[in-house]
Amino acid sequence: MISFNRVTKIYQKDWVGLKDITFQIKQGEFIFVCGPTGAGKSTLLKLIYKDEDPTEGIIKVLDWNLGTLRKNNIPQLRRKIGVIFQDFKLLQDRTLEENVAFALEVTDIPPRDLRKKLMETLTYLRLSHKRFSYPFQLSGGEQQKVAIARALVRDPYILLADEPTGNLDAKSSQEIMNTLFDINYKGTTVLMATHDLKLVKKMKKRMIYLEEGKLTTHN
Amino acid sequence: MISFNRVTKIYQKDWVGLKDITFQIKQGEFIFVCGPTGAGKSTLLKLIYKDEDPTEGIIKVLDWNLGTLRKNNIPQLRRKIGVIFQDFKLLQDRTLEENVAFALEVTDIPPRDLRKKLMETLTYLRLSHKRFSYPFQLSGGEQQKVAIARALVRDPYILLADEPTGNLDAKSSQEIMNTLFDINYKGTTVLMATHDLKLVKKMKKRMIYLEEGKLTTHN
Amino acid sequence: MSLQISIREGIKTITRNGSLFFLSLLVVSISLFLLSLFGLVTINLYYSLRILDEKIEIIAFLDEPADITTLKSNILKIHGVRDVIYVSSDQALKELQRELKETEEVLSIFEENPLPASLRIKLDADYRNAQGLEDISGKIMLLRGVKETIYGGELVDQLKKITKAITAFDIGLLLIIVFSVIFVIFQTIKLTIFARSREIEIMKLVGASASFIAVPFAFEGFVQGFVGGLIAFVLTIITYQIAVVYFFGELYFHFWWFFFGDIACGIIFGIIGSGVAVQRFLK
Amino acid sequence: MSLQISIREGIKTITRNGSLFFLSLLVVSISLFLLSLFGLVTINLYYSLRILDEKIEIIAFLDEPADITTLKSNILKIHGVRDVIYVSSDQALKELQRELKETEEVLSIFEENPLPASLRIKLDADYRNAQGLEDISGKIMLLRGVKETIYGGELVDQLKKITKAITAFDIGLLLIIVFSVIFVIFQTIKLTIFARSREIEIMKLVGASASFIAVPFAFEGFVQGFVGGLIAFVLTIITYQIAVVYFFGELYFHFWWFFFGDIACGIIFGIIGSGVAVQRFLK
Ligand SMILES: Nc1ncnc2c1ncn2[C@@H]1O[C@H](COP(=O)(O)OP(=O)(O)OP(=O)(O)O)[C@@H](O)[C@H]1O
Ligand SMILES: Nc1ncnc2c1ncn2[C@@H]1O[C@H](COP(=O)(O)OP(=O)(O)OP(=O)(O)O)[C@@H](O)[C@H]1O
Ligand SMILES: [Mg+2]
Ligand SMILES: [Mg+2]
Repeated sequence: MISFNRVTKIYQKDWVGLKDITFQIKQGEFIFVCGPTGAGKSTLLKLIYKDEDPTEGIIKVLDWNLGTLRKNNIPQLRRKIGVIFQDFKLLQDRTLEENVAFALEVTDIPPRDLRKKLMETLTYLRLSHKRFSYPFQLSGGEQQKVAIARALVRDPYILLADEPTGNLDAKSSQEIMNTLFDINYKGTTVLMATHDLKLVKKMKKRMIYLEEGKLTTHN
Repeated sequence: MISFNRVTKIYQKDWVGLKDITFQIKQGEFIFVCGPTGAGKSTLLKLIYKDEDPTEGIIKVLDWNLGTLRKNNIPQLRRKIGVIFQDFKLLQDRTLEENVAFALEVTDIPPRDLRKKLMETLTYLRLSHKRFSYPFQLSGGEQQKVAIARALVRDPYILLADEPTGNLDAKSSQEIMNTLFDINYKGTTVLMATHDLKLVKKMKKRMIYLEEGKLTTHN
Repeated sequence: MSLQISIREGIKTITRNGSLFFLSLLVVSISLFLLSLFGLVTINLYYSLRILDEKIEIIAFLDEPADITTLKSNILKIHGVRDVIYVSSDQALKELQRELKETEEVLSIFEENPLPASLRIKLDADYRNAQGLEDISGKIMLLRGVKETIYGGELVDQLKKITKAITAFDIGLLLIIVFSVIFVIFQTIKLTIFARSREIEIMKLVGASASFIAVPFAFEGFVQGFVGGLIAFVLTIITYQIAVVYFFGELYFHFWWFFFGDIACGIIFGIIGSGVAVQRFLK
Repeated sequence: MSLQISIREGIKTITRNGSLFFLSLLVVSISLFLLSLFGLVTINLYYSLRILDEKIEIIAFLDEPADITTLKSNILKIHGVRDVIYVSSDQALKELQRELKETEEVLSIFEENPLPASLRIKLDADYRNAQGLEDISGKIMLLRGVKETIYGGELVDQLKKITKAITAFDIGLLLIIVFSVIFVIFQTIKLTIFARSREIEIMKLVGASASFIAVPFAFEGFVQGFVGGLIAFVLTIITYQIAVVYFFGELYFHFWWFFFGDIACGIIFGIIGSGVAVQRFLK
């Protein structure tokens, strides 16, 4: 489903983002991407949704080879992937509801299904009461939940969650983790970047551990 | 040093941010502001640096009554306060170094002292190697560290830290916590908003616990 | 993506960034107004010059008893003559009286009408120059019944030169204004889209296709152009009215041409402008 | 805040948002160019009309033996007369020859110079109208040695009317263009600052005073105005040269006026524009 083959990412000024990374992920897996600050976790996820291109190596996602994927087809790739961005990336001039709906509108879903799915997701994440608020009117945790809702609402094939609980309290975090496991149980491949090693150990899932761009543990 | 007297903050559409909050903080104290997502932690901090005005009640910070503080004097208040914003609020078109230096430039510090203080802080937080990077070239954790550096560089009278370790790994978090205790030890009043109750319990410091805008525990 | 969604998104794009839309709408309106105003000036200049040009004629004074019908048909046979008008000596007097209205009494001192009958000979455009006038006038002089001819001569060529210079200069100015206006409109639209580049970036990351992003912006450009053109048209009409009432008494103005011209320019510039600008962020 | 820091910050503000700066710089340049160009047109129109106006004069033909000195001084005593120039019959012939250069032979057919000597009487501006001409001409006719006077009469008033209308219309147009240009420049600067409103917000939160934020923007406005004015000036010169070479042969143009005018307008609009725009975000 996702495969990295000797992938290296060098940023400007010879800064190494990722170095010689190789791994495979099968459909339906749940994988933690761990490592300290600046290890390359976000970089790894960005390569999967082709926000960045690798300097070397081959990346395959779903049925696409990202190196040869035409620019016009990138939206198709991204529609199959749900991303919870580390910095949320909410559209500032849209309400909570519009932000989540946007992820559905870019697909060709019929309007009625759109509303149903939207309501379902907002209710599930307990965001309905804030649905007409703009991002700047939301607390940090609420914004993070919107980012999560936007990624989940599309029932993606692959879910990339970059530090999805950094701004949430213990209870909400637990709920989100349960949600992720739930969606994974229903068949979605989940990659979750986190620095919360305690959580990872507790969960007993496969983990990719990065340190300064290099893959050190991979079980 | 900081006193809230029956402070209420109502946002648009009658949304209660804070309700009838009263407390005092003396110089040199270290206080945790806790509570679940949307409890009003950030709102409380915003009131202190006058980003928001209370709907009711009186807030006094340092020698100022914020209700009667003239608009022209707000910068003076803010220069005495260091804020680590929950969403970092870095200037996107400036390098890491420029972002941190900016906090010093707005004060009337002589250029030489400025450079010295700047270098000291960047080295201390281990950011020097990235000092010419722009925010978008930094990882989430690195950005958070820049936000921290910007708040610390001025040796503020009051430090408001809003979720300062949300994007940091355990080791970095510990370092930052030590830094905060350190600066507090040197005389700075520190308010830290967090949802990490475990951490708070471990530290045995005074805590303000908010729930749905109301102060529930305050020891 | 359905048209319905695009239009809804387009309307939202406008309302969301109201002040941005408003700012650039005003710039578009003012720019189009300048363009339209200069169009008005140019058209009127063109018409005035054409009227002037058409006034170039040869006047042939006639001997007292003349066979006007034969003379007319003979003159009409000359190559380059477009029309011949007979002005009797009475008519000539009346015309003079009309022109000099206020000094009517002056004429009453004449006991007898001193003006001879004449033929006014209108020429084809190609012959309205010194050479043409001279040639044709020479031919007319040879005809029986013609006492004398008068025409502008050198002066006509002088006039032609000035006319050409003014026209060329006006067209030059018009070109400069057209380019400036297009340029300003494009840059302004670019600026408004620039201000939303972060939003566009996010949309791309969420999987929006290029057209899904571009169409609402194009719609915004369309509305901006349409409304801007309308405002420009209204301003032009106001200026036209003021100019007519206070300065010229009469001006050439074609309501529908200007109406559709302004709006068409607005729409075309608006759509192309936002299309080009948004393209930059879609690469 | 020291001047040094402001200027450094100002320069950084420009380089950081290079494309934003560049976009609005071009708009400012083009707008100022239009303004300057129209200033050029207006000045030349004004000068042409003034020259036309100064050509209004009375010509007095003299009797053969006339006491020119006395006549001149008598005429100069008349209220409204500014200057009297004597044109001998020889001079008159030479002038005619110069004017008719190409048809020189025509004159050689005269055996004797048929032109009489004359005085050209220049009038004060107030008397350059039908009434003034008539009055003064009447007084001159009474003097000994004057055979006849000729002057424009009614035509002069006609000309005056047209002149006034054109001038008024031109000033109207100029006003419209001035307002449009100021408006466009202000809106454009507003847009560029709008695009950075988030940055301004953050600066305020970090404790920057209003002036600390505003001064670099004002500096940016200053540079934009200065460079924009310079570009506008260069474009104006180019247009001027083209107009001179291809159309008019000669045009009134004052290098330094336009140079300083363009730059001064640019700087003033730039500083005020950014000052006003940034103010909005500092409240
Ligand atoms: N666009 C970029 N240009 C240059 N360097 C970059 C860029 N993006 C990331 N980097 C660098 O690459 C390294 C890896 O960044 P990445 O964002 O992948 O870290 P991360 O593991 O997600 O860290 P965190 O836990 O702090 O989010 C960092 O040192 C960062 O500074
Ligand atoms: N500008 C605003 N307009 C309207 N409502 C707002 C605004 N800012 C905050 N709120 C609401 O006020 C409540 C408190 O927000 P606040 O940011 O203080 O929460 P918080 O305790 O910091 O939460 P978190 O841990 O998620 O950051 C939230 O429900 C939020 O939606
Ligand atoms: Mg990251
Ligand atoms: Mg908060």
